[in-house]
Amino acid sequence: MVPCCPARGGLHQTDMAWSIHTYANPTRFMNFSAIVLPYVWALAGAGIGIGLYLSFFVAPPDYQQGDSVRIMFVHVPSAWLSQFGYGIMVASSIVALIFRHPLADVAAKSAAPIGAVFTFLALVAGGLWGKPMWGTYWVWDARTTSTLVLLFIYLGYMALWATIEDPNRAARVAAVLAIVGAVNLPIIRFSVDWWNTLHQPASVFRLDGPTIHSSLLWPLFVVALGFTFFFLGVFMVRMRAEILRRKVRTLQMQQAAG
Amino acid sequence: MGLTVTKLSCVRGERQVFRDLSFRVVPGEMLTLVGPNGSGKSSLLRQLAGLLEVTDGEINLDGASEDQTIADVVLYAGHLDAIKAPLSVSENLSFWAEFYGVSGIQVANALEAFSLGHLGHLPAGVLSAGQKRRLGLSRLALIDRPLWLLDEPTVSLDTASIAALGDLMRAHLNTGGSIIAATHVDLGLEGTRTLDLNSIRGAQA
Amino acid sequence: MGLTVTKLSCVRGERQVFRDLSFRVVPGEMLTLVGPNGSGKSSLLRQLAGLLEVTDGEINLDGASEDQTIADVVLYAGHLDAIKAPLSVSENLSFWAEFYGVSGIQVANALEAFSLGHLGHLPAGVLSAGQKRRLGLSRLALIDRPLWLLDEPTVSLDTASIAALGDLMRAHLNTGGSIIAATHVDLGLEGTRTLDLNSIRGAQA
Amino acid sequence: MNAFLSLVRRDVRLATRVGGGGGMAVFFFLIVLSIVPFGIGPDLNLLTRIAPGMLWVALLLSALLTLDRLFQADQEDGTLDLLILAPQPLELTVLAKAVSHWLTTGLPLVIAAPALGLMLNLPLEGMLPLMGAMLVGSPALSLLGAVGAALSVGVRRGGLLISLLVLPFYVPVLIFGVSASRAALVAVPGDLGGQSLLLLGAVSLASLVVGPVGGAAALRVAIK
Amino acid sequence: MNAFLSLVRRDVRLATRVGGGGGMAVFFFLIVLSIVPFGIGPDLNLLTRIAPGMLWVALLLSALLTLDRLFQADQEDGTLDLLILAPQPLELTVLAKAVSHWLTTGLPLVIAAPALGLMLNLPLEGMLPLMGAMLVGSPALSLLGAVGAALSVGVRRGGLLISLLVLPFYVPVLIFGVSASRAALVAVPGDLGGQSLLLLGAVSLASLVVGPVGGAAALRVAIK
Amino acid sequence: MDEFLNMGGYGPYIWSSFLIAAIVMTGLALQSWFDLRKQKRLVAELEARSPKKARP
Ligand code: HEM
Ligand SMILES: Nc1ncnc2c1ncn2[C@@H]1O[C@H](COP(=O)(O)OP(=O)(O)OP(=O)(O)O)[C@@H](O)[C@H]1O
Ligand SMILES: Nc1ncnc2c1ncn2[C@@H]1O[C@H](COP(=O)(O)OP(=O)(O)OP(=O)(O)O)[C@@H](O)[C@H]1O
Ligand SMILES: [Mg+2]
Ligand SMILES: [Mg+2]
Repeated sequence: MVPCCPARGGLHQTDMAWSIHTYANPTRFMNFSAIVLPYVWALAGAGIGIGLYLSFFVAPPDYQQGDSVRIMFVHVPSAWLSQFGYGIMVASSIVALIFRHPLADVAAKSAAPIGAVFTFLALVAGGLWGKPMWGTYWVWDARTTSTLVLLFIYLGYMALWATIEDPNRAARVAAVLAIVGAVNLPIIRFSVDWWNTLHQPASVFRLDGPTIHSSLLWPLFVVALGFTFFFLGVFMVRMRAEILRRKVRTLQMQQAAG
Repeated sequence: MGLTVTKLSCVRGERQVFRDLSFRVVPGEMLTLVGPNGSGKSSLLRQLAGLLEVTDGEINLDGASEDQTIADVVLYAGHLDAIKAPLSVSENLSFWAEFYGVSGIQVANALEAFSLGHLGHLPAGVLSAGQKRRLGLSRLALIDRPLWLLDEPTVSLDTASIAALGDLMRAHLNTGGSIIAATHVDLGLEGTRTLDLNSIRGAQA
Repeated sequence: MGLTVTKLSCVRGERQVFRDLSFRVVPGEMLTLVGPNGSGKSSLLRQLAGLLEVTDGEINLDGASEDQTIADVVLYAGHLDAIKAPLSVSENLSFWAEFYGVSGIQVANALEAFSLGHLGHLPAGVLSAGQKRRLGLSRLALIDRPLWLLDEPTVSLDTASIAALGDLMRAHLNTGGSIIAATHVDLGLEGTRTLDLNSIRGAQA
Repeated sequence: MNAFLSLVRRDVRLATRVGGGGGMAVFFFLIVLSIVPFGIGPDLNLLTRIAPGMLWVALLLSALLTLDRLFQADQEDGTLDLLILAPQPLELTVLAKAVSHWLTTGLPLVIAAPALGLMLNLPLEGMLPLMGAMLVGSPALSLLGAVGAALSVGVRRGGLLISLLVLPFYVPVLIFGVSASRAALVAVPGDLGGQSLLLLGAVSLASLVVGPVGGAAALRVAIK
Repeated sequence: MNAFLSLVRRDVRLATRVGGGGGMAVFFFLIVLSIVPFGIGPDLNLLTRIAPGMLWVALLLSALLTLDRLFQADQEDGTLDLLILAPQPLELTVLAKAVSHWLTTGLPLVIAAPALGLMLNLPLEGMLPLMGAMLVGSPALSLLGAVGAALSVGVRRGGLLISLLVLPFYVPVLIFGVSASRAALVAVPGDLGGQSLLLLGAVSLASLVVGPVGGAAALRVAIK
Repeated sequence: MDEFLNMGGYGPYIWSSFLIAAIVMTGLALQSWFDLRKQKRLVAELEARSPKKARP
């Protein structure tokens, strides 16, 4: 009986390790995502559809900005999701570096282009909003600048992935970049805020939270929810593609060796 | 310094190079890695040095104190010579002496071990292929580490230099050091064990 | 293609490497350059290829037509393999085929000459040292030039590849080609002449 | 010709594999352009005023940053020796290298210029002339750059050295290029834009000769 | 400490041997500065107005141009393996590389700044604050740059990639740097220059940690 | 209808922002989906070429 115990302990341990790996298991994820994806798409469609209806036919024009306020329904969810995407990237990168979670680097890589797209949309919609409101498509102020920098970090991150041949190496290196980038993000935002007050105090327009009327707030939340599900849907599709891409690589390599 | 390797595996670029490799090297012993091109000799040496990820398995130092890591006992000489062309021959070696905390007095001796003394003031960039290699190898005579990992050390060396290298290795083994060397040519050292990576691979297939 | 060298001298970095070197190589013949590190083997080969200035003396092609220069008859394989890591193995070789005006059909054969066929689509950067060398040497099987200049071609090669290289060289000699090769190891080719650069230097000193 | 094209193809492929090819150049361009406002302040009027100049300076810099490896990479891995020994005249080889450099840096920037111009608030109707001027002028950057890259072959840390060698030769391109773009964008009276464009074309044509011939000569000297 | 100093000494010596060390950086700087007037036109008022920004942008660019080889050169010749295996902690090694990078690019530019400022018609009394700001801010460029250089080790044509990775992180340095210099030079009311200088110092201090730690982490994962 | 499209004079800005968002988001979704399909096809091809050469 006695020699059995350590062996059991050992077994138990490997059991646990194994169970961690099963949830992280790409095959499990493939199965899980195949089931969930249709619902995610449906929720995304519903959210965006209803949100669009609400934002065009229910939400009133803003008393100051008139109808132009409707750009908010593209701009603000995109801006939120641009940061949400970076959050996912950083979290996955940490997990990838520390726990060697097999799915984590796939997740980090897949989140980047989506985050970049939403950053881009936030910039474009903001610019289109800026023309009627500020009289110009682009100003160099706090939010715009920090959002632009975020886009650059996304682009740098994607460039790093694209440049390094071996996916395992690319994953580790890119994870370091994502994490270092996260350290800098608040600094960038803070600094730019400060910078703005020096050079462009007049032209900056800001609509503070409380001034958004609930008749605008509601549709905004619905659209944002729809966008979020859209994000998740694309995210899963990209992860699936990425997992398969690695399988392809492995198969090619094996056939080369064999 | 001894070394025990247990069930070591190596995956590079998603391809399994070798698997379940186990061996021991005791102090005063030399292990020669042989095998055809691509069998994983260089990869194994880099894993041992901690310069390449260990996919699976373990590498343990025998008789190392608690806080000693592999980096503290190993001297690695790879395919590349780690030489800066614009610096002179002796400046190159002096830097490594300082960086590894060796007294600068040793530099001249180390150069002499590979008959490079008279070239000391030349910029390393003008050395011939074999002279560069010798300059790289002279670190072996400079830095005192119990475990040497050598990747094809004889490449480009002439006969005299191969003999000099042989002497150096013999002396190292005699003082209780150990050596793991990958090579396609016979180094002429007596009493070395050979590990054929190809047979390992054969076993795995 | 034959080659006559008359009173060739080489000065590198203001230092005389060799002087008054004269020799002939006739078609079908191989000349092996030997000598200790730094005796000027690589320098001589680069001079013959036209890649290094000739300080003094002459290099003449025997039996070349008027408008043929050395660059038209020579195939040079130096210390470096001229391989692009991001391109695949066969892309690397295909490029040289196109650039030297060789039909692309030959590429597969050339790869097979050094048993690289199964690695064709791998990026060349993941090759081992010896595999890289073999890819570099496979140009010898690809491009048809009468005069080969080889600088330590066997470096990093395993036994099988050395044999393959030997076969290739033998075939080249049999079809009337000539070879000048610098090496520290015996290639096992019968009937080759040896030029010891050290004795030349000795004579000069 | 086949050899020429195969070299162009290989270099473009290499650039695409390692650096995403033209995409990387456009990214860099974008970043330089957007970093300038951080430097000189967010005054949009000022930015618009100096925009054509900035576009050209950024074009220059991204050409410079990539010139570094044009021959250096080939020299370090032994490819250069074989390129020199090949049947194709060295002048054509240099031309092929310059062409592939242009295809992966100059051309993408020309294509991306309108988008970047918008960021700088340039008027829409000036975009086509701007692109024209960049299209005519940018080949000169690659061709002249090839001479500098060839001269500094074998010198480590060539990056800065090349800049020093090449920048003086870039000055005419810059002057005519900016003046051609500015005339189109800011509507200078008179026909100065057309004249600058002609001069720019002349510079490009001249460098079509100077680049390959000078580059080949420089390589022959540098390698020995 | 000895190992640290010997690495700094070696790298500075290498830079001096191959590229004339700081001299090259100053030359480059000079050329960039003199090319800008060609780009934006010879309006002296305008030039003076954007001078502090230009000085900073040029400082950034010359840091970027040299970052490329920071670890790459060591990796290509096998030195990096030995640096990693040496007894000195890798963080200190990265710090030493960053320090020598700064000594050969940042510091010479700081020293040369007054001369360059004069070229741009900057007022004399602003020179000292300008130098102060550059002195405080430029180390951050080398330190943050080291992370980018480490990340792109082993990637050929790393030059552009490093720019992409590093430039976003340079933005705060640039903003505070320019604002600190401008406050000193153009005499903005209030104590804002001092505040910018403080923030610039904070960024430099932060990168004193981020640089070595991030750089070492990046090297460890990049080498394997 | 015209009034709706006009959006109080802000029509062009509003519609182009929504349009760009629609195009970019659809593009992203489609690109991701095409990529997924391509990878599926590649896996199928490769597995057909080496049947049951399962990874150890
Ligand atoms: C290109 C220009 C613009 C960019 C890059 C930009 C960026 C952003 C970002 C990143 C956010 C999210 C902030 C957060 O919650 O963390 C945001 C929110 C917001 N933006 Fe913009 N914006 C731009 C232009 C505009 C314009 C022109 C307006 C209105 C006239 C505007 C109105 C808003 C509003 C109302 C919010 C949500 C309220 C809030 O969370 O503070 N933005 N923008
Ligand atoms: N670039 C250079 N500049 C100046 N001198 C050089 C240069 N390259 C080589 N030399 C010198 O020329 C001499 C001959 O070098 P070479 O490379 O030809 O020798 P080798 O016989 O090939 O030696 P090895 O067997 O080591 O390859 C050496 O003394 C070397 O120092
Ligand atoms: N950076 C890399 N990425 C992916 N695979 C690699 C890499 N380097 C080497 N390999 C592969 O790993 C295998 C072993 O390579 P390694 O260099 O260890 O062989 P080796 O035994 O040293 O051969 P040689 O005798 O040619 O030096 C080879 O099949 C090679 O293709
Ligand atoms: Mg090897
Ligand atoms: Mg030699």
